[in-house]
Amino acid sequence: MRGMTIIVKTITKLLVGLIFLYGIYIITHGHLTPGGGFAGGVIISASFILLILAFGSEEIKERIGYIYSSIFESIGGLLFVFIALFGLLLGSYFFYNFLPKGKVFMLFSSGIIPLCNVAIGIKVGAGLFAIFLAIAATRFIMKE
Amino acid sequence: MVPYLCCIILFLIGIYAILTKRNLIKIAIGFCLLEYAVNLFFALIGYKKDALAPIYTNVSQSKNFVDPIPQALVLTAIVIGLGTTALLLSVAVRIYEKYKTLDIKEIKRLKE
Amino acid sequence: MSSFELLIILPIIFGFLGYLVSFLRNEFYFLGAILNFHYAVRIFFISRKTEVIRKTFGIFNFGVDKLSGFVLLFISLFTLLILIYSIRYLKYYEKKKEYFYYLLLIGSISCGIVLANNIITLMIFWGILLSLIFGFFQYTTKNNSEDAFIKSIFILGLSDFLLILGFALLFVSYGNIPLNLKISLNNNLNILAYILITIGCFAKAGAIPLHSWIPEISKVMPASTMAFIPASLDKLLGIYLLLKVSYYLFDLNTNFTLKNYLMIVGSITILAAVLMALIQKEAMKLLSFHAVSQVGYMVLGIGTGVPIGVAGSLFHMLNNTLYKTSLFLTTGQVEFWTKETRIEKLGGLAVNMPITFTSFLISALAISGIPPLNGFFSKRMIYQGVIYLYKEGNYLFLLYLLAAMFGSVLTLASFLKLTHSIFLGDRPKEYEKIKEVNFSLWFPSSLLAFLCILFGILAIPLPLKGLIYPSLPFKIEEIGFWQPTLAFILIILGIGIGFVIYMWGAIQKIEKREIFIGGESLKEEERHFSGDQFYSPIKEAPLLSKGFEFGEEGSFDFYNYLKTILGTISLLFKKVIDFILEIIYQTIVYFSETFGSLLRKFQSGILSDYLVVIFIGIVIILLILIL
Amino acid sequence: MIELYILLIASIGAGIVAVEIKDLLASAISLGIVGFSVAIIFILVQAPDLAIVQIVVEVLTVIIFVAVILKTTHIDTTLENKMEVRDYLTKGVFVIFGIFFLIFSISALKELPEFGKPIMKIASHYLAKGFEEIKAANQVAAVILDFRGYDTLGEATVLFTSVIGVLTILRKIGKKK
Repeated sequence: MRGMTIIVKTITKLLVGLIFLYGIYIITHGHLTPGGGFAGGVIISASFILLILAFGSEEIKERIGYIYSSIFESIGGLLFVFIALFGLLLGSYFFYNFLPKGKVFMLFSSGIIPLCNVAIGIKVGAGLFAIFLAIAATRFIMKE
Repeated sequence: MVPYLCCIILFLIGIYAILTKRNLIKIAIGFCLLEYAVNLFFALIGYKKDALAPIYTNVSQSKNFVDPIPQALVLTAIVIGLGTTALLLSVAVRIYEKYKTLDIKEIKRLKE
Repeated sequence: MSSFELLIILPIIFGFLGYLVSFLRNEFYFLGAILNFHYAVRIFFISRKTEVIRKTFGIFNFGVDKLSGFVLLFISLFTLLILIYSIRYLKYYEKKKEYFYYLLLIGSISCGIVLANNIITLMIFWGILLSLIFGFFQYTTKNNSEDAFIKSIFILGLSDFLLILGFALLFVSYGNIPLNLKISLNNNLNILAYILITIGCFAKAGAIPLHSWIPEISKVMPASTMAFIPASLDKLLGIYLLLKVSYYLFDLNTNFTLKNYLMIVGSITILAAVLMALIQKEAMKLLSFHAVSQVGYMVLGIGTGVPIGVAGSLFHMLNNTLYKTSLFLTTGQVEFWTKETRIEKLGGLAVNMPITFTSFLISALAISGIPPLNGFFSKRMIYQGVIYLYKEGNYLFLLYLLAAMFGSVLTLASFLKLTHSIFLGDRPKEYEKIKEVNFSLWFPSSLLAFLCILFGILAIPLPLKGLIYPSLPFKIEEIGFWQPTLAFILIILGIGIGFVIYMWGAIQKIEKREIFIGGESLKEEERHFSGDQFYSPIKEAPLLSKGFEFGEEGSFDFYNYLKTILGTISLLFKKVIDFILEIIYQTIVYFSETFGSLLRKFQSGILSDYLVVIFIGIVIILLILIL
Repeated sequence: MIELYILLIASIGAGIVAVEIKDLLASAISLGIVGFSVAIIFILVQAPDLAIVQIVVEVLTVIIFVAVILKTTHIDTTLENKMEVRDYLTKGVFVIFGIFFLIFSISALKELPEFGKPIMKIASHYLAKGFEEIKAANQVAAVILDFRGYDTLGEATVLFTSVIGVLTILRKIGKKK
């Protein structure tokens, strides 16, 4: 995939870290402010997509991207399930909120919700990025 | 009731696209419209007049919130809608690669 | 264990032992038959003294009254005699092991039938007997006998099915009733059941039109089988059951039409069978037609409903088993040496086999109704019964009487032919060295012939007062005047005078001349004159010839008609069902093709078409929800 | 709430355009208009979580659509074709269905509580408990991840499956090269 003009590249260089950070913020503060795992994950994937769109990519990199994004998606999904299973192990039921609840409006509060948000954020971000890679980077074998 | 009816009209537009359009991408657009209509409908159901978003803040002590449950349901549905649309489009891409067209009748003809 | 079970079980056990142990086989079989006979005699004497004895085993109920005791005795006697006869007669027969076992089984099961005292027992034993008879036929038939075998199985099976159906009808309406209720025959169900049962009895005894299996199997079965199954056992059982059903289970006197039905069947049987017998050229077949003909007398006698007629019928059944068995056995003795039953090939054997000839002659005279032998007496009683119908106002009696008397005359005629052809006349050269048969062969037939004479001369004191009259449920009044002993003395006197005249003639020298025919002298061997052409003019008589033609072709054979009808029906059904199936098939094909092509149009592979179908469905659902 | 109605009508118009326009790129953009209108409506109905997700997802959707359209073709040639009987049939069925659906939904919507006045029977319970027991400020997050964790797990599975589907369908080409 070809890259874009230098203006776009420059702006992207400036913005992409902020977008990524914003995504992380949305994820980690999911239980306090609007947003959460889903929103943050989509924002993170958007930052990566922005990179790819602005700078273009080569096939090898895309393949590596495939692999990593699939791995991360799997990690996110497994993490989510493991958190739920820990509830089953420590407490009594699946998705038991086993961590101490803490105080309201603090970052470390409300038990497992931030952890779940992180897991879902990883999963959604990696998954959507993989989808984008797959669709945007597909090359046709034109048959005559 | 008027906002609900608008949702339903949006829904019907999606169905119209799915039913009568012969282009695969148009059909995908129809599916997207359906999804939006349903999401919107859910969000509107949960709306409460003069209420706040269901988020407690340090500032206001108000407890007059809109219904959080439809929002929770829709939140996941939006992301999934993207996934399913992507799946649909990937199928369309594959079909275009093979038949060089997105017209479903043409595809049918070529298949035979 | 009372003698009831022993009577039935012991022959089975001993037969099985004989079947297993090869070196004592004949002894075991003989022992079984002897024990059976022994217990039968005991039961007979018990039944004479006491009124009725009953025994119940579950649903089975056995009982003996005077009638069944008497029949039981003779069944055992015949089993024993036939066993003695066939041990020698079938010495070289391959399957004699099974043959004797089946013989004993049939004897004991027949005893069971006679002892049966309720419907279920009778039905079960009758069914067992049927299957045993099938087995028996299977082991006795010679080669190339599938047709006869199938025919007999078909007729017996079908009629026994009808009989059991009749009993089943009774069972449904009355329950498991004993056989001595005297139910009156005036509702349709009872009449139907009665007719069904009589059909079974007719086939067993061999009345027209269910007789045709007897002549058919006579061609392929050994003489001992013929003497056992159609001649003695089936007559005893069939007529016993008919009598039992007519006067114990039902009361025939309550239905005038059914009486006539029985008498018409009897008369036709007498005449038709004897006419057929007249023209036969094969000894066994001729005898088997007589076996059919004599049944007619018994059915006629039972049908009269007059005490003397019924008694005569019972007596005739007894006599018939005696002389008919004897006739079959003696013919079998002849066949034993000559290997021949076609009467044109036989002749002049009286000199070689005097004992056989004597037995045969006595039996033949008895069957023809020559006084003072037993056949005459029983026929006379039946005539009396028929004549008595006049008093009841049944003017058809004249026809019945005519048929019975004419049948008797024709019987005599046909036996003249048979006796002449086998024992008298010229003897073919190859039979000159034939000797008399063994003791075990001639003993049964001679005993039976002796009984014929005994029952003839001492008819009133011995068989009638001793056996027949006590067996029947009504009081018998003698009609007319007949002194058998006196008649015997007179006849002996007549024979003496005749002998004197014969001797007078024999003293004179007989002139022997050469025989000329057409100007040429015949040689010794050409002079053999067979009796097979006797009565051939009858065959060509203008009215009868057609009948005989039909008879020979099997037109009077119920079986053939049934076979044809069934074949036609099956063909028809095949065609009709084929046609219907074809139509149904075509319709289904048409509809499925139409529907399929319609569906194929929807199966376009285009998304919107499927969605159209789905949305039409949704519209329908919405309609239902709205309305 | 006049904005709400304007946005709804705008989204309906954009939807019609998206469906009917010949240029597929334009229809993808129109779809984007619908999506963003929906996002703004989410803000209006006090659903900021949804709005955030909807905006970002809409961006991604448009990107994916554009990517696909660029890879295939951007003219909808099917619109030029003559109408066949089948098309009339489908349109007729749609009209019938639409009428029935409208009638049915109107009669069904009458049963619903009036717009802006939800019953919130379970929601009040959740709202109370989510703050006091789970100590979560964002009640939507509390509902998603605590009260209704199972739902979220299921939806995550669906997403996972669709991602796997996309990868499987499209990866084969890369392998062939």
